[in-house]
Amino acid sequence: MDRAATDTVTVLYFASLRDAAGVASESLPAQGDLRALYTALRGRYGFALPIERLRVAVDGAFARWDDPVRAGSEVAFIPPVSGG
Amino acid sequence: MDRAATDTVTVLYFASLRDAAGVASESLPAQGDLRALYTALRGRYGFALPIERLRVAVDGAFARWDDPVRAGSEVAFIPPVSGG
Amino acid sequence: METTTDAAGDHLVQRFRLAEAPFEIAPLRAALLDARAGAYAGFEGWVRDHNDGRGVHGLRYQAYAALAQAEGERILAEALERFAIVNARCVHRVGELAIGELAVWVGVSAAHREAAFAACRFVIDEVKARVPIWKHERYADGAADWLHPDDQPR
Amino acid sequence: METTTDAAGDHLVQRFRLAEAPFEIAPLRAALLDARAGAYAGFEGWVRDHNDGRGVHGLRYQAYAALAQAEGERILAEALERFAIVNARCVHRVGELAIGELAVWVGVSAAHREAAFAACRFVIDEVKARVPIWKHERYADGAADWLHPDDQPR
Repeated sequence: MDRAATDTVTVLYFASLRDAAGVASESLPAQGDLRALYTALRGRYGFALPIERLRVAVDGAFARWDDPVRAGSEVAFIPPVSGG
Repeated sequence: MDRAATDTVTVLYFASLRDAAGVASESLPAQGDLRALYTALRGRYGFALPIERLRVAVDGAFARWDDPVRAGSEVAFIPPVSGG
Repeated sequence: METTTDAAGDHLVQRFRLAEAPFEIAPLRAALLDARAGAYAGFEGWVRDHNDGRGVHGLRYQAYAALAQAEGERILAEALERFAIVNARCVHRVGELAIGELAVWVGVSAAHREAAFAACRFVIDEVKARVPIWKHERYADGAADWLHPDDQPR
Repeated sequence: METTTDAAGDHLVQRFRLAEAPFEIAPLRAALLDARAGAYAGFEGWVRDHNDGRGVHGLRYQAYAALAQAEGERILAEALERFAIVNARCVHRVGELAIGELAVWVGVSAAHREAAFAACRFVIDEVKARVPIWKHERYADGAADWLHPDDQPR
């Protein structure tokens, strides 16, 4: 993770997203909003889950899809959970 | 307890009834029904609890107040319970 | 646990038990573990230091043992009939108990949590309402009393 | 358990915990014992040998640990606000689990059983719905899959 870079965002993948991406996290250019980021990554990796079934978190707190992708932040896409 | 006697009934007392009667059980003549038996004993010992607040059991199973007092049986008056 | 034999001679598991001394929960819980069971709900009743605003120093439970045993077994059999559970057990103390001691324990295993919770609640509610056990409390002010709740019998 | 410090610098008890290895319930339960508490409700989720009719050989939980910890603490704080309870704790396993292993434990102490049961149910329901933990099941037929239930997010 390259949290020091000022022009990139760290993206975390979990569960089926991690399997599809083949990595647990990666550093990507920070641009657009969170919705656009997921849409682009879904196109790249073929994630089965549509955005409507996910939540998104930034720096460990739930965020909104319309929030801009902030450089230096850590973004996590949260698939439907299945703990318990 | 005198379960062998054919003309008596063994009466068991619990909780506040036992305290008022001063004994845990006693052998009494078997006559009348269970309601009459409790009424007589309430008069003798001054039990605070009216019959409406009790249940009655005979030989370890719940019974009806109208049941006759059977010689050789074991009668228990069941005050409102407070386990748990 | 020991087994009892019903009128037809069938051996039945003893699911309800009166305990004259403190008992361990771990082996009781372990007996409910089952590969089919994904959920376990447990309830414990402890002796509190107060009741209705009055300080309590200790208490004693008295039971009509024969009927308490039979009625307790009936309640657990009812729980197994009514709810989609795998197993259920209950142990109730009798005799002298100090503050903080375990008075009653209920454990239920089930495939799913809904049934486990519902059955556990059912068992403790019915035990409190139906099983012939009486609580005698000793109060901080020196008084002592048998508890005969107003809403009984039902 | 360890303590965390909130934004205002207050020391907060850690009520929710992720466990990377099997954990003992006894000390967790003991920490909930309280002279004010007359009731204890507990819930345990165990790994079953089947799910939706499919044989399960084992499973693995993956968590987004930072957010899971924060969300778990929020759920327990909500339980303490909403219900008349004395204390509440939850521990959730992560990593590889075998059939019959303990996956999640919830314990709640309260003055009365009504609140203990309600809060215990609330905590497990919210943990299952909100905490970012994912289950990966390995099936008897050799397949394996992440579980992403349809009714999420809510």
